[in-house]
Amino acid sequence: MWVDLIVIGVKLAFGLVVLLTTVPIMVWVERRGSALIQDRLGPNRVGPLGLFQPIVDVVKLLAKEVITPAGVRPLLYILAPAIAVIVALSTFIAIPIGKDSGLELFGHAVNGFIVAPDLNIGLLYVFAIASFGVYPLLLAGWSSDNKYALLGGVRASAQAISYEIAMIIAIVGVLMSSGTLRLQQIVDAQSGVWMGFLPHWNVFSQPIGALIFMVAVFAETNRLPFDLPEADAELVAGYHTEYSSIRFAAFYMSEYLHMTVAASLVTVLFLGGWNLPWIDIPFEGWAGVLLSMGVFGIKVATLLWFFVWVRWTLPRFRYDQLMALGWKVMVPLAVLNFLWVGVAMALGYM
Amino acid sequence: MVVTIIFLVAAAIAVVFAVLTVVPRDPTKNVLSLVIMSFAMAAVFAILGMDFLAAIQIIVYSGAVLVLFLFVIMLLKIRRIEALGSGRPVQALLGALVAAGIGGMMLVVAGLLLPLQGAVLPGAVETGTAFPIGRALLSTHLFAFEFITLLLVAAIVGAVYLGKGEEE
Amino acid sequence: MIPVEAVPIPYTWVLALSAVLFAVGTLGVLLRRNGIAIFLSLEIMLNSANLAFAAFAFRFASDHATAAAALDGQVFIFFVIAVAAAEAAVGLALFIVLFRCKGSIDVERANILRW
Amino acid sequence: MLGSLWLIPIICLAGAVFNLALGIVRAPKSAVTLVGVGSVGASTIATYAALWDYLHQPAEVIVEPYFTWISAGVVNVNASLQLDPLSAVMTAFVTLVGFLIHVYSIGYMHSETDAGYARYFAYLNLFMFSMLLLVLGSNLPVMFVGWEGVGLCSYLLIGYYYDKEWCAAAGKKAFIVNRIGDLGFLLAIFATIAWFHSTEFTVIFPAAAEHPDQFAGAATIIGLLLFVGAIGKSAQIPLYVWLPDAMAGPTPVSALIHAATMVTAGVYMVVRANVFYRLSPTAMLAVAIVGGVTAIFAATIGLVQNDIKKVLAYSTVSQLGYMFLGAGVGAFVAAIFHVVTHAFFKACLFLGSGSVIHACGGEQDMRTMGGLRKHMPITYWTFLAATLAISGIPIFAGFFSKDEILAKAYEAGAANLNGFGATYQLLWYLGLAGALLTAFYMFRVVYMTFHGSFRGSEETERHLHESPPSMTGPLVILGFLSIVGGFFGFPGQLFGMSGLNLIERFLHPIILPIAAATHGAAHAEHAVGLETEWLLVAVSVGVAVLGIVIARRFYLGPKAFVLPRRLAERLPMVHKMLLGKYWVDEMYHVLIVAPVHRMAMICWKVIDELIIDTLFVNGAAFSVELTGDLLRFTTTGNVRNYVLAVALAIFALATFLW
Repeated sequence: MWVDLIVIGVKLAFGLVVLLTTVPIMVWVERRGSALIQDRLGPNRVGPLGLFQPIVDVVKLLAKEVITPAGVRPLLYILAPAIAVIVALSTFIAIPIGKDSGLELFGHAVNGFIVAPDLNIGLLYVFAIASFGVYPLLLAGWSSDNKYALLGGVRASAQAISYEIAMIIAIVGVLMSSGTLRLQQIVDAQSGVWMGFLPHWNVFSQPIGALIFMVAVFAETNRLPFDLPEADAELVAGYHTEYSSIRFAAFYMSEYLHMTVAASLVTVLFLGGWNLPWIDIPFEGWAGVLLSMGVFGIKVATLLWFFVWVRWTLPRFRYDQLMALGWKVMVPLAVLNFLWVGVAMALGYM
Repeated sequence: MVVTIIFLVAAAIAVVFAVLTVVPRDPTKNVLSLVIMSFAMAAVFAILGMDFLAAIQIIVYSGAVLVLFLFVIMLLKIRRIEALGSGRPVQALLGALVAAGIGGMMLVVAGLLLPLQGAVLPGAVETGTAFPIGRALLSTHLFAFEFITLLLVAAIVGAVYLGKGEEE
Repeated sequence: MIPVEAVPIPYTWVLALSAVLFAVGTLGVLLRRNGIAIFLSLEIMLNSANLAFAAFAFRFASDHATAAAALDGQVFIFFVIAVAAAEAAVGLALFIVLFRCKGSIDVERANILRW
Repeated sequence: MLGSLWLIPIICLAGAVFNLALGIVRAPKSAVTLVGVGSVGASTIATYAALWDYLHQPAEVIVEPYFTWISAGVVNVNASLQLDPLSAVMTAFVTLVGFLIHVYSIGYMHSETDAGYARYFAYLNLFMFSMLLLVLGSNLPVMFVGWEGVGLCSYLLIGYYYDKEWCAAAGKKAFIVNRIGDLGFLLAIFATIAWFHSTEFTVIFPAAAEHPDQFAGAATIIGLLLFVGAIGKSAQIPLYVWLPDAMAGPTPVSALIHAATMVTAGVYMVVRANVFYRLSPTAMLAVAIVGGVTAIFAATIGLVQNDIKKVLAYSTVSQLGYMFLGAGVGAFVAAIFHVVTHAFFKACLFLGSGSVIHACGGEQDMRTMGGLRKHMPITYWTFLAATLAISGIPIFAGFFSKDEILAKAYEAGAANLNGFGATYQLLWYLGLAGALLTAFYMFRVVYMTFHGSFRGSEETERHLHESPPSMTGPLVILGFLSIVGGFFGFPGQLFGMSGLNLIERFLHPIILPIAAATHGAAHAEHAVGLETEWLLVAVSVGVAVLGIVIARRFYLGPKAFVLPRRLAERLPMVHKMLLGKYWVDEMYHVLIVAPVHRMAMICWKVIDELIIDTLFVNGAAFSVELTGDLLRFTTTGNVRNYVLAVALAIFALATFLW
């Protein structure tokens, strides 16, 4: 009993650390990456290659005065950034970041560092929590008593709900081909080879679904080209205009946490998780677990770089274009993917 | 024991936040209270072994319906609403009495059912996961399932039409 | 997840919770004037009804003979949730229209359909 | 043709439908003539073909069921036709006379509009269909359909000139008076079903004949009810009033429907149901009394009428009375025989009168006629032949039939039939008096119309002409039949050769033998000696000649019209009474029409307008309105009130169901 709790606590701590560590790294990658793309240097004074820059930033943000503007709704104003971080962290606990190969520690199953390893409704859980991601935006916008913030919040909610539909329909294809909601089994279903020469990853068998999911993920995480809730050219800073100090830091952090979770999810659902292309490895023992986590990490890192790359490459959509894309292009395409998977399954290709 | 405590906590949260949904005069708080109540409901579902419904409850209620509520509140800029029971006192008094009456009646029914069966110790019938429910939806309840889709389409069309307004 | 076999909760507790929630919801529907608040109270009532379904589904799940009924109960909850979603969409659209016409969503202001 | 008897009426129905369509498209008269006359002609040919077959096969009764019409409980009514001696005789003369009158109509109606012409022939064809259904039907309901059909056609054709109000009124009168009789017929059908569980002739009559004791009461009731129907259709006292008014229709219609065929349907029915009457002395006596009284009653009215068609109408009523007298004394064959001969000579008379009216430009008053003999010889001679026939002059058709009826009436009295001998004796005297009057008024018509000098305007005199061949042709044929038609029923027994009476022999099978003689109402055959019979012949001929002589005295020669005028002055009351037709119409108006009218007014004003309309209908509406006025205050328009009401209702319901 107690050991169980300790194990769970350790795993939670591990996940927290891993996740939180990605944030400063991502900040650095983003800044250096944008500099690279824009043909400039970027942060380079603090530490080698400016590697310590994020740490300095964090210190700065924590040390600043916490300003609560007049006219805000205090409870909601304070709750909003907290919820943002909580949601991002909660989502992550169900995502398998490595193979669960029956490892034991002190006579207890540790399930490969996954907190809730075998949730029978795993995918639904992830989406249930992720669907909460819109609340902090809305609440921040509303409680700030600022028209830019409000507009950002309203945009965020409409955008999130619209793209969630296409995203979930795209997921249905994955669910059909793997026949389960358990994320580990979804990954396992992607091992091996498809059509004789392609890795059996969903990104190959359901390219449309993968594309839609990716686009929807951009929209859900409010990243360019869909960062309309923030849209600094129009709305100053969108929903977090009135935030400063650690509360702003929380929003800032949650954005990168969301990105990481989203990248992990794409990896699990479409990129075959920890499966290597063309190579079947049993991933047994501690070494296997670590290897699987390594493979998973590489894929996630690649995706994160892709996020950065896209952000500094594409311009922002107009709001009506965003909605038109979401409802008139994404949803029909998602249904098309759904149909394709159904037909392919019926014909035995999947 | 642990489960019972969790259940009681969830129930208490549900009741408290249901009241908080009804009473406060700030609509945003009302909605957020309902979000939390909805979470408590999901917890109760999960305790009762209905995992699928727990997830659906959160996805649909918290993730979509209540976001819509918030959205509308922000769109209409409703900052403050009237106090509970304002208006005609007769309406308020009768309403409170009837609500109490109906609730009391249901409670009495629950109390009457209590001696019939004590603590339920369910067998190993797994009904709460996605698989059996999906099977039931697409076999026994197929017609209702398809009909619900029709209803949703109608609701979408209706909402779009209403929201579009008069301007052409 | 908590294993199904070890839930030592009488289903009447769930029923009682449902009753309390229903009373609260009814109170809100009857005493509120603001359309959205009424709607929220209505959602509480729907949830309480779902809970009653869940209570009996839980009770019937204890027996193989009545497992089908337990499943039916859960399917019904699913349908109620779907209907609630549809209702929310249309209802909120209606309130937006009402707001456009009256400048308020106080349901007592929408009373021109009378004798 | 046997086996497809249905063709006989159906051809006529098809003709009617076709003619209606032709009338709608305003087809020319030639097409209507072709269809209208052609269909009846085809039907006539079919009839005679069927009769030919019938006479060359052994069966006496042929029933052809086509389909089940009504099936309810024990009652099973087939749509079926029947050919037996009685219907054979009826069909034969109906189609023949009908065809002749159709031909006659071509000439008589040629001045109508195209649509009116088509309508006329459509109705006439429909009448033929109904009449044939009536006589061919093998059970009471099918017969009833024909019965109602001829009634309908009678109504339609009497009101043919519907733009004249008195014509329409006459049509309505005929229809309504007939309804009274039809009710009797309908009740008779129900009574038959109640007693016999069947309406087939081939079932009920043998059943009654075999068990006379069992069905004696039924026979009385059914017989009387059927006779009520016959009274209406055949214009007997007290329902005869419609027939004189029915002369408002075109003259060929009067000839066909109101003289030759339809009005004899009652006689046909009574003869058809002879078993019942022979089982029931009461019913038989009722038939005899009504017939005998009607015969003399109508004849007296006919004495003073000046309208040529009215005279003929009352004559028809009178002759129908003779037929019923015959049936009433048990001379059923004689009654049918008189139906046939009467059809010939009365059709001839009517058509002749039509020819006269045609020549006089529509004038019907005999006082403005006279001397037409030289203008229209064919009409005159045929009319004279028919008049001699109706008067009962030997060798002419009417002599044989009427004389036989009178002889049978005398026999009934002498043989004390059913114990009512004195009554029958009285009826014979009445019949004899009627014969005298018949001869008188018929020759009055002849003398006033064809002899003397013309008394109308010169304009009319210049237009006097003989009718076209389409009219004179039928006249000649019918006149010939009026002369020779009687030989079918030559009274051979007078010469000891009863085999010569063809019609008696042919129709004998329809007089079913009654099993036990307990109700021995059989006709009093050979109750009187041969000498007495000869004496009766002599008496009736003498009476007829006397009538002719008186008429000659009254209406011919230099002193014409003087004697009758003096007689009228001498007996003003009697003359007025006859001229006023005994004021029967006025009496009916006071006794029946006016009270019914007043009752209808009460029903309309008090029951309908006050009680139903005001109190019930408007009252109900008002109470609903009032309730609504009060209840609408609950419609506050406030949703919260509604929700509260719903919640309260739920609470109340839950409490109630606790």
